[in-house]
Amino acid sequence: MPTYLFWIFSAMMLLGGAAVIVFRNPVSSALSVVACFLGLAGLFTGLSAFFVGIIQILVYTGAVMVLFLFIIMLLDLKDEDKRAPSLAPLLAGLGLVVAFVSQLLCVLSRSPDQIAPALDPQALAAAAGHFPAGEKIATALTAGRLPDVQLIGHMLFTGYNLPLQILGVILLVATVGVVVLSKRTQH
Amino acid sequence: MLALLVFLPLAAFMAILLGAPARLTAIGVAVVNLALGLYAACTWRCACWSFSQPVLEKPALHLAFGFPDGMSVIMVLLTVIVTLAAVLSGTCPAGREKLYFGSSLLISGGALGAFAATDLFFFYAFHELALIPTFLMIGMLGRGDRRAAAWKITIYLGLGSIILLGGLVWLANLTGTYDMGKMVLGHAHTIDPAAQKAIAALLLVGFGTLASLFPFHSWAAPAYASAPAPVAMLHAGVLKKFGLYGLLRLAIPLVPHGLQVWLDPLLILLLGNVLWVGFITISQKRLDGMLGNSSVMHMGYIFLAIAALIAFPANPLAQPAAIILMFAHGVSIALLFGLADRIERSTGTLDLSDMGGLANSAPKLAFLFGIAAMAAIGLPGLANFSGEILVFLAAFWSYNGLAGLGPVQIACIFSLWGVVISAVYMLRAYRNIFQGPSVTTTESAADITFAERIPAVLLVLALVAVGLYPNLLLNLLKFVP
Amino acid sequence: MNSLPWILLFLPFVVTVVCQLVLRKSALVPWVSTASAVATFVIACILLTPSDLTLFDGPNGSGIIARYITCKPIHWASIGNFYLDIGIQLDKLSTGMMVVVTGVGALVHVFSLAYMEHDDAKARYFTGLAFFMFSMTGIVLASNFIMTFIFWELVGFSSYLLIGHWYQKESAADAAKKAFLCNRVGDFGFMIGILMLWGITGTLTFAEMAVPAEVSIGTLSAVMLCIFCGAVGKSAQLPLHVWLPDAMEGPTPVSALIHAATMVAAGVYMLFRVQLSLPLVNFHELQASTVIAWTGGLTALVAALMATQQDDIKRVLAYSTLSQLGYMVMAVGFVAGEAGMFHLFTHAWFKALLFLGAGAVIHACHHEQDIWNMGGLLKKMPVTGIAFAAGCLALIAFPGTSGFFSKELILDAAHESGSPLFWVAAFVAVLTPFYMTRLFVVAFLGKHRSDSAGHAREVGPLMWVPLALLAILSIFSGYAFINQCSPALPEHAGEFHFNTVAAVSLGALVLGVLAGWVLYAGKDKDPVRIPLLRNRFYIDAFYDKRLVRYFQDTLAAIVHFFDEFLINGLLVGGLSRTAASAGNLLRRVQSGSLQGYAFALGVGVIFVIYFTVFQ
Amino acid sequence: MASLNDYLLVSGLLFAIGLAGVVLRRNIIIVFMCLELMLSAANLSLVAFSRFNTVNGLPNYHGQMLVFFVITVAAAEVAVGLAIIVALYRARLTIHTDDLTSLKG
Repeated sequence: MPTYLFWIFSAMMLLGGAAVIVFRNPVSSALSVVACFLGLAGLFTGLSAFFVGIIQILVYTGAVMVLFLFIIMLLDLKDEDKRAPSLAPLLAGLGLVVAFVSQLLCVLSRSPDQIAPALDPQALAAAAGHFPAGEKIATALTAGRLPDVQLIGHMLFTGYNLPLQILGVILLVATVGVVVLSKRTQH
Repeated sequence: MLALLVFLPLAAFMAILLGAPARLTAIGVAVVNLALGLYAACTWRCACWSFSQPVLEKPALHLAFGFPDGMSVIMVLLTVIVTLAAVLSGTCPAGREKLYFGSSLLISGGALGAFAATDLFFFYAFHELALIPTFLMIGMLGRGDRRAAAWKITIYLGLGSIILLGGLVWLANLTGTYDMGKMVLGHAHTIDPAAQKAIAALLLVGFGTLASLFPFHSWAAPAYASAPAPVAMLHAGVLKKFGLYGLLRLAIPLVPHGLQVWLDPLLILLLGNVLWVGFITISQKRLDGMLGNSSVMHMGYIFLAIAALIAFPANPLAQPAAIILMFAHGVSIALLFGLADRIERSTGTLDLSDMGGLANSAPKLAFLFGIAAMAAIGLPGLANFSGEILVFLAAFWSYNGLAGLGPVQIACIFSLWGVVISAVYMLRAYRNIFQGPSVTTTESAADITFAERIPAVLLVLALVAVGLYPNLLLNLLKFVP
Repeated sequence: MNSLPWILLFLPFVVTVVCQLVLRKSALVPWVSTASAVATFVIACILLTPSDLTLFDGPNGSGIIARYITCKPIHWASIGNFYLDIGIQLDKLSTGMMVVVTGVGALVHVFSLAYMEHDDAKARYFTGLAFFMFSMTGIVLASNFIMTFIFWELVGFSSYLLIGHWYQKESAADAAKKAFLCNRVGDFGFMIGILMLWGITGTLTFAEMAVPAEVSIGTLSAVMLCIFCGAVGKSAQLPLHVWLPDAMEGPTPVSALIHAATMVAAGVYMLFRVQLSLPLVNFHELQASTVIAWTGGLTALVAALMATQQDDIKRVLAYSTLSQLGYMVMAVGFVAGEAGMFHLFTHAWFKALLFLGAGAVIHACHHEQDIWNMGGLLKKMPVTGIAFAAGCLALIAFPGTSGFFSKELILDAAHESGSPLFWVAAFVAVLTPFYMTRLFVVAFLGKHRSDSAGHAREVGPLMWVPLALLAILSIFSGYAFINQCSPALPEHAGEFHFNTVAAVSLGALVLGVLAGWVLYAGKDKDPVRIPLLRNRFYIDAFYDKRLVRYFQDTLAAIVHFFDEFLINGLLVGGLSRTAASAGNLLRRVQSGSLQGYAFALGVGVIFVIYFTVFQ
Repeated sequence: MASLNDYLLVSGLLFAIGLAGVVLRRNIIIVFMCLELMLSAANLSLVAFSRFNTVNGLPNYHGQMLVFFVITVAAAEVAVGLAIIVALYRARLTIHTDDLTSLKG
């Protein structure tokens, strides 16, 4: 991905994030989050993580943020009324962020930088040997394409079977929990 | 058999929680336990009175019960007698039967377990088990300032237990075993003096707090004053003896030299119990507060016996004296608390100045309370006297008239004044409640009914039997397996 | 025959138990109790001449208890080789005392049958009497100190029961309590004495006591004083005498039995028993003896002074009892216990007579007790009056009566010791006839001064027969033959020699009677009023107001305050307050504010990063 | 082509923004959104590492596995969290954290 695209997506993401906390209206904040996540999905794509980028958009921007908006509508939230902004928490929060960012910069300035290894057709074709020949993955790799979705599926259903099952149970429990929680109590 | 004795109340507790009829179950189990206890007193040398079940391999914990000597038998006997009396007396607030009777059984089961356990861990754990329902009952069903009383007893006993735990863990570490029998047999003289001194201090403070040794006593009176009758009976009568039992069972055989270091402070503290708390008892305006303090005061005599045993290890009188007095005090204070509860139900008050002439309307109650009060005063023919006289004799065991009086004898002389003090407050209470002309609270007070008399008579019988013939208990102490 | 002493001891106990648990309020109780008292009297008389019992020679002791038998004891409590026994020691002292106890007891029982006839709670009364008989028998027969102490406490308890018989009356209830507490105070010292003596002699059994030579005189003196404390309580000597006059709140026969003839004499009996059992060369050397003698003498004096100004017939007699007990204690202090016991013996009969006579009078006058409301009773109640007069004569030591012989011996002992106490005793001998003359003249002679006295009639035979019997004994029990029953007999008992002492005592008698007659004959109200004596030297008031209220109650209040403040407030409260304030501080951290927690979390993260990455 | 540190910097900044939002905002829904931002920032780091540390010439898919799980769990968490917020709002009629201090000791 060209560097300028990286910076564009990054800027979109960071500005979206900043907008979340700046806007007073929750709906605006939610839409800012959507913008932020779109930028993030761009960054994912730039990192050749196409599947993750897609589900970032589908799940987060599509499902989660719609859920947020739905709840905001449901609760019929208005603009946050202007409370007297207390200075101390503001300063403390900002101080925290500044401390964190300075630590981050410090760490990054010390750690050796790294350039992304190439994912050109030759390298991919070389990797095809690790997969059963004739199957989709090997074929695609030999052809010089990155079969991102197939690789993730392969990994998920070979190395992460049990966690996947558990994840299913977690989702089920969450579903039941949400139903129970949102049921009005009778009294 | 012994496991049955201990687990029956606990099983009954579970059954009550699961919906068994609370009062009937509790009474039934208490009766069975009383029978078992009496049977145990006759036959405890047979093998059926021991039980051992390994629980953990490392450290080697056994859920083990047994009667290593007559002392446990007597304490178990005390527990079963008081338990039956406790579940029979007192009235349960409507709708709280499960809590009320279940807790009583749990306390009883815990006390039985603690007195019969031969494994250090369960010795401690069962006592703690019995404390939980005590707190609950005081906090939930008590009267007066029950919250504060429950908090106070919880914090005090919790703190005492933790200090005690420190001492016990130290002991277990030094001896390398949790089996109390092995501990005493194998390590009676192997603990080095410095460690003995520290352990003795921990045990004295820990067990002392549990047995309301001055100045760790101020939990007792408010707790007993606000506790429901069965809890006051069971705790003051039985559970409090655990501290003394522990001192006799563990501290004296294992850290005798350490205890000797603390002899003089102990003597001063027990005089605090007898005299200081005695004066406090005199100044009480209410019967429940008076009884609560008097139970603290009488602990002083038992500590005197323990001090006599510490000072003269060869003293044959001290241990039996302490045990008889523990039994006697347990029964008599339970009787007093049970009857005090009955008085409150008759008159609606426990304030001494609000009553008078109750004997006119309730002569049977007056008779029973009179016996209980006289027992507490130490009238011969009732069990407390048997214990007290032995305690005093034990304290003078080493005196021969050639040397002057030793510290134990001087403490004994001072604590003899306690006999006067207890007569003062008991007679004052009896005078104010029962004698003189009737007043509004007592005019139409109902006398104690036949059913209500049963627990009182049971306790009176125990008092009279031991009072008339203390050898009944002393003979149990003769056998050394 | 060996079981006879046990029957003597346990018959009243069985009767008590049966009465209390089986008969309850049945009309049989008085009769069962009386029958048991009479039966014990018979047994006591049989035991007096134990011809078919082997008398062992005692290892120690002189004369009186040189020959004794002990019954095989019951081990009441046994620990190893240590036994606390219930045993019986039969010797001249105990058998003689038993005759007094059971004799007076039986007569009082009979008298009570009539006196308490209309009482609602007479079952309780007679049960109490039976229990008292049991306890008193126990003291007398005791073979060891613990047994003495056990029954010592039990008589105190039965006395408590009987004084408080009419517990509905505030004064009776208070008097019972006071009696018990005074006795308890005495027992405090008594117990110390027993314990120390046990330590010194190594035994509790009277017959086996031996004092090691190394024990210092001072220690022994202290022991004797401690034991004497018990006698001070039970025999109501100064300063614990206050309970006895108040004990007159009990029914009058009880006063006769317990608070005149037997129980209060137990202190003297016990002291004498100890003196005999301890093989000490010379009790004169002990300072304790002097203290005992002076206590007795002063009690005799103070009580006699107080008796001169009492209006209640029973109180006069009560103070007179105190005074006579003082005589006996003084005799023991002069190591003339035989004289003391002899006086105890004669005094028991005539004081029981006086009290029962007073009881008959009170009964006849519808519970009128003030002598100034009586008068002229001799004509209305001739038998009672004459019997009472006989008792008076014995008490004032009229020559020829039993009291004369026994009192003379005590005065002899006092004279021999050369102590100034002799003159104190002589002065008491003036006071005694004075107040008794006052009592008799005011109550029995002259005209009746109230309706209740005017309607008085002679009492029935159940009452006057015991009076008559006692009157005979009062006059003649000093003479040989009857005086053989006395627990202890001095050498010249029943004989009369004219010497200084006799002259002094006769002079005192004449002086006292004359003074009494002149002052009180024909008077309608008391011509002499001495508030100090009337108010009993303010001793009771001092105890009540100062000692009990200020000292004890204030002390109790102070201690209570300190307990609340120091232990509850500072120690415990301080701990709990420290914990609470620490908790309060920490509570601020728990602000409940979400952002606060998040901020704290963030700070924590910053620190974690700092320490993991930058260190 | 951006380097690893660039990605990490961006990810860190996003995290910081999220943190600032959590600490500063009082609307609990916004706080919740900011939490999602922070999760996403972590995801970005994970994917970046996955891409920059190749295995056999391919990106390290273990890292993306983690991202996959995070996203899924986050979805469940959002569902439950929002349900709790709704319940909370019903009970207290506010979602302003200053008013929700029942846990104050």
